[in-house]
Amino acid sequence: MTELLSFEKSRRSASAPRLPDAGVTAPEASQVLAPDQLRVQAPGLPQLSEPEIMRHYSRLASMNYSISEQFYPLGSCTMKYNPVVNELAAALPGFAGLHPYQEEDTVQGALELMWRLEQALCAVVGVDRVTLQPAAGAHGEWTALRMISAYHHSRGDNRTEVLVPDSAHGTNPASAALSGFHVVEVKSGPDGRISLADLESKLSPRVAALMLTNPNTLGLFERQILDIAEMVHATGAMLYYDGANLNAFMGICRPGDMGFDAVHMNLHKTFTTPHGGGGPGAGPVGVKADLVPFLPTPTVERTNGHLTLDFKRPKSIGRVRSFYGNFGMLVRAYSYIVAMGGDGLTQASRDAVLSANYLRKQVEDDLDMPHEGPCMHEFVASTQNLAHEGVRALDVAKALLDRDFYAPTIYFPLVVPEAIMVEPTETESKATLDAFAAAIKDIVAQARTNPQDLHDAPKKLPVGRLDEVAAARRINAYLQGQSEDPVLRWKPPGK
Amino acid sequence: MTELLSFEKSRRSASAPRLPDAGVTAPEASQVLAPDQLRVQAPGLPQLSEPEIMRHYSRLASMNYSISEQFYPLGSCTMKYNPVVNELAAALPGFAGLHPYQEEDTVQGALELMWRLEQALCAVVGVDRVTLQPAAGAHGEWTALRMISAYHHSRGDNRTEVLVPDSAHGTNPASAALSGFHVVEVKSGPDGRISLADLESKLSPRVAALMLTNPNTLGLFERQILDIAEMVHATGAMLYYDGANLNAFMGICRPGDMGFDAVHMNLHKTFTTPHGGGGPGAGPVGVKADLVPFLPTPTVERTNGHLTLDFKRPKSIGRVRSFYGNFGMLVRAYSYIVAMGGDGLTQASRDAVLSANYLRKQVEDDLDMPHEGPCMHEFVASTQNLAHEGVRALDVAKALLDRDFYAPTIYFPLVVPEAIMVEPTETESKATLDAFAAAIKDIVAQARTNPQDLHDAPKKLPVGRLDEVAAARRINAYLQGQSEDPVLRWKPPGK
Amino acid sequence: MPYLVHSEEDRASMLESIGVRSMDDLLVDIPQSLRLDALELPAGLSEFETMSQIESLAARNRVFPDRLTFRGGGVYRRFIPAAVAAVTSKPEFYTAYTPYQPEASQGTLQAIFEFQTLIAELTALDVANASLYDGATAVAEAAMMAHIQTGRDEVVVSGYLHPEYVEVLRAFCEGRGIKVRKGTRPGPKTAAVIFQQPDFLGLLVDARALTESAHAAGALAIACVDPISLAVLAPPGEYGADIAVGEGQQLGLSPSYGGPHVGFISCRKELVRRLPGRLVGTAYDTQGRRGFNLALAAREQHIRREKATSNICTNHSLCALAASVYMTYMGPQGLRQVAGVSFKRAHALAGRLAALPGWELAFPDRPFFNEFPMRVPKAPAVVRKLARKGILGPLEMRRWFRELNGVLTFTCTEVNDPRALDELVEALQP
Amino acid sequence: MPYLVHSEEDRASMLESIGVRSMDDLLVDIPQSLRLDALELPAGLSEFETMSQIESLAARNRVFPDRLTFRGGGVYRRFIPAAVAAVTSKPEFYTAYTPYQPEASQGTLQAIFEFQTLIAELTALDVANASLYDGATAVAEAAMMAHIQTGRDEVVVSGYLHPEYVEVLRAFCEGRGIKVRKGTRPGPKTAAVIFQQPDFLGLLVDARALTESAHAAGALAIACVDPISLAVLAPPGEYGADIAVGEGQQLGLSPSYGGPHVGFISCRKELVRRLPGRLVGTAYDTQGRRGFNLALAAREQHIRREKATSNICTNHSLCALAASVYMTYMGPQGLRQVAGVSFKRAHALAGRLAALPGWELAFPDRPFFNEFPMRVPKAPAVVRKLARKGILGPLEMRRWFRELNGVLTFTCTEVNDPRALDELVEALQP
Ligand SMILES: Cc1ncc(COP(=O)(O)O)c(C=O)c1O
Ligand SMILES: Cc1ncc(COP(=O)(O)O)c(C=O)c1O
Repeated sequence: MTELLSFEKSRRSASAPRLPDAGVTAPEASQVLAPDQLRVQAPGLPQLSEPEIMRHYSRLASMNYSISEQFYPLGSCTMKYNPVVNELAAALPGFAGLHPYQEEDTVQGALELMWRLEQALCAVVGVDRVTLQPAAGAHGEWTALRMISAYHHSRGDNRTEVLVPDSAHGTNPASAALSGFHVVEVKSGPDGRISLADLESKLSPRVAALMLTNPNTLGLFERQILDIAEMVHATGAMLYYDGANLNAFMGICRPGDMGFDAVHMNLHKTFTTPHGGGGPGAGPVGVKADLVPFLPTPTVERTNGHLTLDFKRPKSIGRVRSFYGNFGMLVRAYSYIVAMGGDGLTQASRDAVLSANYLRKQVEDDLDMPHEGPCMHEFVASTQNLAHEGVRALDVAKALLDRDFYAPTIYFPLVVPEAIMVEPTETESKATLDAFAAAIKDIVAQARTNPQDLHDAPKKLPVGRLDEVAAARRINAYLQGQSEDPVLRWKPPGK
Repeated sequence: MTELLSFEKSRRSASAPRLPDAGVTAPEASQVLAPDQLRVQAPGLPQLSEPEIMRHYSRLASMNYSISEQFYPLGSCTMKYNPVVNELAAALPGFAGLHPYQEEDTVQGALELMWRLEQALCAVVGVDRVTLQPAAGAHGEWTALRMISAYHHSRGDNRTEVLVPDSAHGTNPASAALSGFHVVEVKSGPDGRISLADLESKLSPRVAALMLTNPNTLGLFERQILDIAEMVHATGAMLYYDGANLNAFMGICRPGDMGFDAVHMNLHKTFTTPHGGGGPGAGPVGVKADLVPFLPTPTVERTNGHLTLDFKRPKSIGRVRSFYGNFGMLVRAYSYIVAMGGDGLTQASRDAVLSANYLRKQVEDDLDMPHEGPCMHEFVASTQNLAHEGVRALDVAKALLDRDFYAPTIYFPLVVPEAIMVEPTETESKATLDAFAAAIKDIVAQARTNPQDLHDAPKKLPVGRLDEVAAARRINAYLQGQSEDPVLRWKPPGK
Repeated sequence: MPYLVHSEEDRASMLESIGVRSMDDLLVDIPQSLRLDALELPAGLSEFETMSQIESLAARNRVFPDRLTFRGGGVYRRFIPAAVAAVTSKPEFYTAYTPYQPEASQGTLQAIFEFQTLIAELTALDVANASLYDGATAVAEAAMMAHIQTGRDEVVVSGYLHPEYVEVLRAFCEGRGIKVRKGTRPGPKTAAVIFQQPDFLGLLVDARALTESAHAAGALAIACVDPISLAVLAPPGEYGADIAVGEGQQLGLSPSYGGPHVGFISCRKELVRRLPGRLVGTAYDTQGRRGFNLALAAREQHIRREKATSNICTNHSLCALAASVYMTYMGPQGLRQVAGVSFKRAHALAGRLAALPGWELAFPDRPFFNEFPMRVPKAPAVVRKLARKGILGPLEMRRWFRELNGVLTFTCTEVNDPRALDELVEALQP
Repeated sequence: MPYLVHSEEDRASMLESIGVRSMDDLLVDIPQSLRLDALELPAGLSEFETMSQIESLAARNRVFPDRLTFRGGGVYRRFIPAAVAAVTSKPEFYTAYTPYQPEASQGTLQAIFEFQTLIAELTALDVANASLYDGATAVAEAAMMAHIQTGRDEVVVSGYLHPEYVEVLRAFCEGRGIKVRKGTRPGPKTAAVIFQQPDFLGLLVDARALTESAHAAGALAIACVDPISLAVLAPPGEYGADIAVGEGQQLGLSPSYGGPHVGFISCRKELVRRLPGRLVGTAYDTQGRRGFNLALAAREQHIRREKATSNICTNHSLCALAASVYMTYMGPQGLRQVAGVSFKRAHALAGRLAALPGWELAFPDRPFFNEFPMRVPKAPAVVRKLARKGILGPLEMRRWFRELNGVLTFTCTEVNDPRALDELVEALQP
């Protein structure tokens, strides 16, 4: 199955959609505005009929793997089942139809929902308050670092460095840099945990914060988290929790109790809001009391059952986005939490850990396991055992696609060569895990007998492996004026 | 891609869905009812979690071809685009939430919609009134024949035969028989139209009605329809219109004007209500004044803008189903008619005819065309030109599936050997028609060079050709007690 | 124009390819005298205006909240899991046709096969078909089966079968020349005894005795059943009925002013060849892969024409799909819970209503499931009074049965929470 | 429990396979002192109860009908074709992740590639990215681009840029140590001049002059634009702006109390390597088939870490998809019609409002598009009065700008039918 671009199907003479007429007497824009205010050339949008458009997007949709149809063991991404009822909740006219500048007395239900969600998230991660404003995890990281920065400044403490483990997700150093910090890397030890010695050596009064994921991106719990917290706090720095892996221990333990001062959560991971092929997500940030004054404005406040938005927060870092966050995603996450309850969330994390360990066990003889278990909600394997056959993590990933599975995260974290990072989540059945393990065994067997076949994978998909190097060259050529093909967009032929 | 049955995935220990508790004090059924009123063995429904269920059905869905993704040129079925807005209309709580026994003053909007739809359908087919009650085309046929029967009876005229052309759809004779009539077949002439001579010879005072499709199932307009009508009416019989092919001439001409006394319409064909993989549809029947007294009860009446249901119709044939018809489908059809308007419906039919003739032209050198054109909204070709290569209509159909097209209707109408009945509809683009024609050419070329490949088609689908003969044998064996496999349902192994 | 694809240029080039000058050249077979100038309907509207118009019609209806709906009579408000619409709104399901090409329709076919199995399990009979239009036509089709099977020309309707089902049964039987008789005693001409369990009033009948009396007379027993009740009540297969039919609206379909809903039918092995409509079975390809396909087509109109078991072609597949999702979501325990909650609440309510001054159970000796008849003073006023308080009250039986003047039937399901029962009872205080 | 899959038996057998006795054996790495007894949240609810609870929250909000909503300020009610939700509600789109495996993500990738092209066409610039969170962060990201490109540490905000965008810009700039200055005159330290067209009050600015002044100072010109207006107004590319950004909510997204919406950004070729976030480009497989893939990843956090152009990872892909469907549905003519109707109705309304006693256009000499500021007596009372009549009235500018006391901005779009304008004007009669 292939599908032309909408632009390629467009016909100039196609009729425009029926739309209402103005029905009032008033001049046209062209009669009122100065000519240089007016558009000269009409935008080259495609011209297609509704049946063609729907067919187009339906066919595109069928070219995707998604958790609706495939096991999607993408490590660090928590691709769990997205309950359909959440979608109905967010689409209720009483939510979807609200203008963000409506008067507060007309949006009490929305504010109540936000307030309750904040309470629930506080309970899950063990913090004092939560801002729901950030749009995604990275945005939350940066928001938290802005608060940490403001906190230190408010104490006249000018700290310039942020520590980030070498196993950290790329957004951590990027967020730190965007927040004006100098990034210092902390090494992992052979057990896959942060090296306390290295941490010790990097801590100093210049350090504003240590950013930590726990379980870390290897799926391993930082056993010495209490010691780490003590060391960090002792230098006056703060401890930041990258909550991408929160699915590992809801109801089992809490970042707040571990000593984290600020915590972001990915509602699009742990709390089942759909990932949408790349967002929208939501990245609320929870903080302990010390950081509360610095929360973005507005916060939601509740007095005698009446809800208000508090814009008067003199120490606030200000706004990190317009309005109040990705409200529609907040509704979905709230709906999930209500349905699961405390008992359900706890069992979800327990099952996530159980599934990861089970699957790890099923494939431990087939792939390298660079670190000892038990793991938490995900594990990182390596295909180095197949290096001899010339088979790489990429080959295994592509071979999985041909077997009707999405691929695990590969080549991340950077500390494991040929990494394969598998996160099964609690919403995949044992039968599915068994089928996946069987596919891995099959692929490993094939690596021994017919590695070329793996290099040729995938074969059953709309396209085979794409030549990224050639693509980069073509972009270069365009950017340097040596080619007319913009690569990054369509252009009518000969334009 | 394959998918186990829900029953095969079921696990006895899977937890039940959360549901509300009774919250009242009252006895259990088992405490109140006599033991022999109670179920002994729990029904063997599958036990699965919500994520498994959603995955299951999503995977099943992706095994279907459908007009949302494929050209679906299924002759006689009018598989045109189903507007998404129709679905929203039918789902409005103001419609979907209505109980059929609500008091009339609480359902004025629903009754108004039915009344307006009736008016619109009257205008399209040229009749005096329409009943919206029948659930599908066949149901409409039978309803109409019941009315025709009642009409003759009311005149003391006991007519026992219904004439049906040999090219007619199977539902026509079946409906006639179900209505108590003896079916007499009328032959088609060499031009694909009904043979007037044969008709003449079959007409008699025993004949209650002639059932006719126009354009007929060969896609050809019965040129002599006015003569036919005169002949039929002269014998006191009535003329019944099978409206499956109404998409050929909305706004161009009308069955009522041709002399038809009763007309069924398939809202799931001409009026874009989705076919649902086999319904629900809606098969309203329009009638001329003579038949109005016999309409099913209730009818919708409008006086001074107030709408009522009229149950007091002494000559009525009674009810043909519960309540008032497939109301949800009526909403969809009404929504389509409002959006299209008279101008739009007319253009739709013109485009349907244009597309059929265009596509016919594109493939006329590749397949046999047993009848001369022009055709109306569909055409019937034959693969007899490939008989020499041993290639049959079935092979061509299966080869089309491998080329990402659904297959045309095959082996119908029965009067054309190796029939391939193609109905492109007005909602397929010229580009799609061209691609389909190219596929036909490709298949015909392959028939000449490599017919075996066509016999092996389809190869790209979840299953290849299924052995129907063996399946029938297995059913026989079960029904005769020679096998435990019921074939027509799943049974736990060893049960 | 909405939903049309061709541009004027496309049209011109297509005409040219065909080799004609204008559309009229393609319409030559239509006698000139029949040609219309224009279709007399308003001009088309934009989607926005279309939807506004339809919304304004919807706004002219009054929708009662689920929890305050106590009216049944064949259509019930129940909790519908979000999963149901999420499945049935998949275009791959709802925009496909009847699965004539099995290789490209395995999704629909497997779903129907599962539906058949679910219904067979629920009714404890051997085989079920792919669906029928509704409960009423299902009763009628079952009668046709019995007529063909036994060669007899009479059906006996026993007790309070849904009055609309009776009407439809009469219409079908009239065509075939079958007599419909009300009564309890089948005779030598009787093809079938038809009864509803629970009956239209919500009361339980003695299904076992009725079945036995039918069999004693050489007739078939046709049970028209409430599918939810079968989680608790003895299913037709357990008391020996030959055919089970029913209305599936409660299995995940909205009331929708009466349709589309779905009829179901299942039967004993011996009657399978008499079944109306589609049947799906397993079949295998040359590689031995299991697939699903339409089966026993020799019963059907497209093969047998006037000798078919029924004229049905398009059935209610998508509604059957909804019912399958519903039943699969519920599972045996969930269905039992739904049935149990409905039963208990109905009985709790009945007790409280019977305590109202002048109110009493109309048939105090008859057990019921989740719908029950009360005999009350000033019945029409009761309904009006409740409507004023936002409650869709009970159904007046007088409309159909003169002998039931003053009798109202109330229904309870899992959507009528305890507080809703309180509100109902409060609203009825004198 | 809802959404959980394992049965107790499954759990036991999995533990056994792993070779441990209990879950606790898998949680050994967690210090005992950290282990919770229980999560302090209410117990879970059934779907039915969950939805009831959420519906009761929704019912505590007041939703004004589209046609009677005259409030804008960055979020607008517009006709959203049904096609939009029909596409975005496809699970194949909404339950996929960022397309890391291109072969199994061609649907998402091609859709993004089309979005990029649509935005580039609309803004008349060379390249657009895959989406950003919203209009506010898009402005801020553009400022970061200018800062990196020019090496300068100041941005100048000219005129009435949306006040919330300014706040977000400040927060971003503070991190990077960039100064945000309000004014019109860029200096030698100025990295960019940022302006909004039409501005927050709805008025047109002299985008051409602002762009030229930026360029004259060696700074970039960043235009924050209303995408619908670009069907009629000169697009950034036509007046020489370097970067266009904006909020895409009007392209098919519901207001949803402010989000999720979608930010867009496009730029001249020369700046492409500075773009934040995802970019999709064409690429070919060994058989020469065209496909789509993430491109120029060397700008991004997962490759460049602290040296990335931005920290963005998850963006607003599904909202971008909605916008693509919207723009594709509209096409150039449809978009022009929508823009034209909005323009005309706003001007008709402005004329009628200006005739009210004491009312006047706040800036009578400034042209506007479909949002406009009126200076009125007793502004707060106006809003309250309209609310009482079911109308979501204008926005009070005083909230953000002291100098605009008594100024209200009104918005008109194609959803405010002429009768709705009448109702508004009638409601305002003294
Ligand atoms: C460990 C980790 N941190 C941070 C992020 C960034 O989150 P987001 O993509 O929501 O910005 C991710 C997501 O991929 C992650 O896996
Ligand atoms: C010519 C013709 N007549 C009648 C019918 C029966 O219509 P339905 O399937 O709606 O019962 C059909 C549908 O296939 C048909 O094509």
